[in-house]
Amino acid sequence: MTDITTLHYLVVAAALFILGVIGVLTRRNVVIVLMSIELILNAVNLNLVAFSRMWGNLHGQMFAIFIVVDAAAEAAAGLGILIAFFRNKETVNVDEIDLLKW
Amino acid sequence: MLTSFMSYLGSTMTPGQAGNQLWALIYVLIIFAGVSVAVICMNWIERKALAHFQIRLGPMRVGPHGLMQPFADALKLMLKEDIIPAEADQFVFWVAPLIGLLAAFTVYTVIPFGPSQAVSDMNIGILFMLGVSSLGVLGIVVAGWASNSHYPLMGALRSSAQMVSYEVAMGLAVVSAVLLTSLHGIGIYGVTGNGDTGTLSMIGIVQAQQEQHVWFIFKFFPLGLIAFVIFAIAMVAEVNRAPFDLAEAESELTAGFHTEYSGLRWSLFMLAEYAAMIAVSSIAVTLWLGGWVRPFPNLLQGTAWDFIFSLFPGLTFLGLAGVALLGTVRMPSHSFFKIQKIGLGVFGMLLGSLALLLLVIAIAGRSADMSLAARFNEGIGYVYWFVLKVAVFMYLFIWYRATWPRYRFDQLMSVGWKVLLPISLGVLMLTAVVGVLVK
Amino acid sequence: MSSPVNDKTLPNAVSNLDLEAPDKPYLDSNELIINMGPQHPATHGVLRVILKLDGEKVLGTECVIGYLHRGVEKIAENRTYTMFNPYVDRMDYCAAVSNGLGYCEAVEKLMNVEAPARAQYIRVILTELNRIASHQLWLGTHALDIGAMTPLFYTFRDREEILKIFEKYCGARLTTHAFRIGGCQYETYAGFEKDVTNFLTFFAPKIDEYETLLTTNRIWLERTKNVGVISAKDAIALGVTGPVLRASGVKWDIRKALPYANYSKFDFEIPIGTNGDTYDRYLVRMMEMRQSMRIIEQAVGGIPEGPIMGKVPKVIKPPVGEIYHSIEAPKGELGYFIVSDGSTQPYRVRVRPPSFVNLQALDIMVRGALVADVVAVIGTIDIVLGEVDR
Amino acid sequence: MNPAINTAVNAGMTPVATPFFFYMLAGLAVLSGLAVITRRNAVHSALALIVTLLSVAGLYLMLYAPFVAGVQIIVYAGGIMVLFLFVIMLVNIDRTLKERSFNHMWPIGLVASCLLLAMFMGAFSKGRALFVDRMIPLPEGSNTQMIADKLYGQAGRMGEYTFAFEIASLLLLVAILGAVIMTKKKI
Repeated sequence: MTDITTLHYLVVAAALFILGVIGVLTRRNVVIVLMSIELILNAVNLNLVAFSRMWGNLHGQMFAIFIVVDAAAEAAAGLGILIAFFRNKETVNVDEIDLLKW
Repeated sequence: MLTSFMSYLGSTMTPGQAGNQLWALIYVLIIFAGVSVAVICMNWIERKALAHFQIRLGPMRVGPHGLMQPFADALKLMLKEDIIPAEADQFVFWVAPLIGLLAAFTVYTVIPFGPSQAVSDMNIGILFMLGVSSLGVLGIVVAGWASNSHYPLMGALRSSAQMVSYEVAMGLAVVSAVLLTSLHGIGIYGVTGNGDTGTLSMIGIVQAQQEQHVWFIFKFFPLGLIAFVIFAIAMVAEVNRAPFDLAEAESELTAGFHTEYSGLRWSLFMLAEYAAMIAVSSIAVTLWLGGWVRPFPNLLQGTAWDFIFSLFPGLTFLGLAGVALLGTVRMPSHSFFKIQKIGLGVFGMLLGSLALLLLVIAIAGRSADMSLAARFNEGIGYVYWFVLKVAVFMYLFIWYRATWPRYRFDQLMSVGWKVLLPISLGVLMLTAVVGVLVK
Repeated sequence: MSSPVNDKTLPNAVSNLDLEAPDKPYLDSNELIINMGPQHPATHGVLRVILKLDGEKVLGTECVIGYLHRGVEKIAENRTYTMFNPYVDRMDYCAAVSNGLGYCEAVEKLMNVEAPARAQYIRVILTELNRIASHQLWLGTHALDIGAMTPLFYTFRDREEILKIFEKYCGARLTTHAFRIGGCQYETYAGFEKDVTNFLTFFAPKIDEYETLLTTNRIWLERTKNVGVISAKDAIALGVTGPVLRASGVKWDIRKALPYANYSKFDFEIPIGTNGDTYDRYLVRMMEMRQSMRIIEQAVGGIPEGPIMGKVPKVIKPPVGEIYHSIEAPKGELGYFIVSDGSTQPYRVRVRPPSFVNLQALDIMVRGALVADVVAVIGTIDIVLGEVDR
Repeated sequence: MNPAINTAVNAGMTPVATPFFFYMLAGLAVLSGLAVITRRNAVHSALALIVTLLSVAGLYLMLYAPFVAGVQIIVYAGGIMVLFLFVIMLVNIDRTLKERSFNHMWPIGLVASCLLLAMFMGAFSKGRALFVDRMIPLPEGSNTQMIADKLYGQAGRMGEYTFAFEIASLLLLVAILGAVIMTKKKI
């Protein structure tokens, strides 16, 4: 086997990113959509950490940490919205979140 | 392979640091076996001690004084039918106990039983421990959900809410201990070392205590003590033990998250619970009670004191052997007790010979040179003091269980959020302020 | 809150739950319906409580009883008065002596005979001992429900001493059948008084021991204070009696109010609570144990000489008529309504069991509380399913 | 950063079987990522996501970023995923289990994603020169300390990211308040 280069990590990250995008675009369940967003964020993080290693400085890792913080905030707020929504409409399907379409 | 086996023998680093996979594997196996034995012992001791708290005898039938009871139980649990409810989520139901078990055992890779008696010394040791031990709750949550039944589901929800609320206070208490490591830079990593960097490494934390000549529990009295108490409370909640055993409250939720489990799978939950208990106690010991450091390392210095303290392991086992042999003598002289008497005698003899071995090592290794015996002796000392401190916590777990009623869910939350969290925040700030002032 | 559990097959009984509809659909508008029991560690037997939960909050309860129904009242119609006597022990098996006392006194009242003074004294001693035993059993199991394991074993250790006295007196420990219509089954054994006095000196420090474990225990206080509160008005309206009523501040004790079996001769107090919460009920029962000890102390010192059986015919045939007689059992008012048609068998026996009536208060006590409070309240009501179902 | 120091620090840590672990972790991450978006049952998705997160944490460790790995485990796997599981159990999934799990637009979404993937792959193959084929070893042993320097600064000076750190804490505060207000039944 060859050595693992930055590109290897980038490919993995790209795959995760695409999976996340597919999840966001196609799934109906909001919870899974939120989880797909986590996938996307993770892909970004992986890229950042790989670049951090490539350039030999810590900025990538710092960004990764901030993105984790952001993901925590996003999950809390997103799930809060989801619960508030579920309480009113009794559904977790994205398709049925269409009040603004009137 | 032999070379890698031999090359480590003279090393003063952990196998992980030395990059020696063979010895890392050996340590992992030793720790796995050791923890399993500890869980077995804990099982017996808990039943016996709890029984004596409650004026009962506890297990008495299987082996002398029920010594073989844990093995009998294990055998029974293994032979029991493994029931998976028809409506349960088969795969998740199957995998849930393993999550808890894996989380509980993974933690042990960074627990320092001595300066080199750990699988690896991670730079993020304490972070890793907290993170991985908090994964254990996933097993509980998922088990409760997969059982497809109301009581387990409620147990799972309780457990997750409980974990989330206690993790915060626990983390802040840990941070205030980590803060203390930065006071006199220990500089073992030396890279950024301008003297005021702390460390997250478990070994580094103990070394910081060694270097500052104080266990962190007594540092900035009473700040260290308060942080320790917060951690000691939060860790009980973290491992779901009484009085925080809401997730498996048997009088409310029958058995909580493991209501539907039986046989081997149930015993895996128990194994994980006890392993997690030992793991969190190890964190407490490492952070506040000086880890492997023997008591009064600075007050009672010198080779003579070293020698005296190195006798402790042997003397402990000698004491245990004495108790066992006393039990043999006190056993009624009826033919019914003959086998039990012989068994207890043999057990006592085993303990006694172990004690003699330890004493011989202690005497042989008293010289300060780096002979194998001396190094061995040193290692035994480290592990002994570490295990002894952990054992105190294990006893406390039993004591709590015998003494206190169970908290109610909302009270548990209010204790976590309204009492422990503000106090731990305050302690953290005060520790920082005092630390800056001292500097 | 939901689970993959199929909620469609609800028990029929739930439809009777009269729950105020939430003003709007909540997150957990699909409430969780939980069957607590009949096989559950904290329902003291085979009580089945259907809980309607919003998360952990109790929206309503419904008790389903009858799993231990043995038709005691119907059996009575096919047994002679004497033959039925042992059956009453099987109702509240934790306080068998009290049950027997109530039944015997009711029949005696119907027949217009009275037990001799010596028998009365023995009855009082045994009944009060049994009250202590019943309260001990309550305390142990109640504490266990709340999660304190240890008191159970302490109370059972001390209850054993009482059961030993029973065993020595009548040969049985639990279902004693100690009394007969018109007096007592047996004369006291030699050393009975000494045993009882010994028990009193033995037991006095033990109550303190229980109290050290619980009374000021922080978690115990948190778990019991303001839990399962029932006001005096509600308690009276629901017909609640016994310690549950007294903890709400109503000074109603049949031993004082409608004295029977010589109780008027003894000096004792009725402990009452103020808040009507679980903690007050706990305190009231603890104080009652002490008061029972006081009664026993007075009684055992003054057992008069004389016969133990009154003048009752060999075949008991009460005159035509009906009678209601109630006593203060450990759990509350235990009443017997007996209709006699003049034959050797009662025409109808109706028992007013305290547990059954007190159980009605469960719903009012736990509404809005949490699941953990339900077990605490079931424990504090002190029910015995043998008595609830009969 | 002085490479000499780095090599000295990492001297004892010779990575073992790097390609093996990389392919294992990467495969695990991608496969479980696939499971996240395909499983009908949200709890299964969440479990798969946990596996992904843990494998990504392993990849971070391989990239000599132990602190990020630790944060990943403690915040993501320990915190966020418990929250996710909690919410999944809270909301009713009985109904969603029986319904379609993909929306009407799924072919379009799939095509768009494939296009995105193609774009990525194109960028990777064309821009090979852009990604320097090198790995500068960062000192693993003092990773945490160095990140702390960046976050908090040292010797009284503000760190590079101190301000961002404060902003992040504000963001978290806002998120907490938002979540509390959102989920409270009566305010």
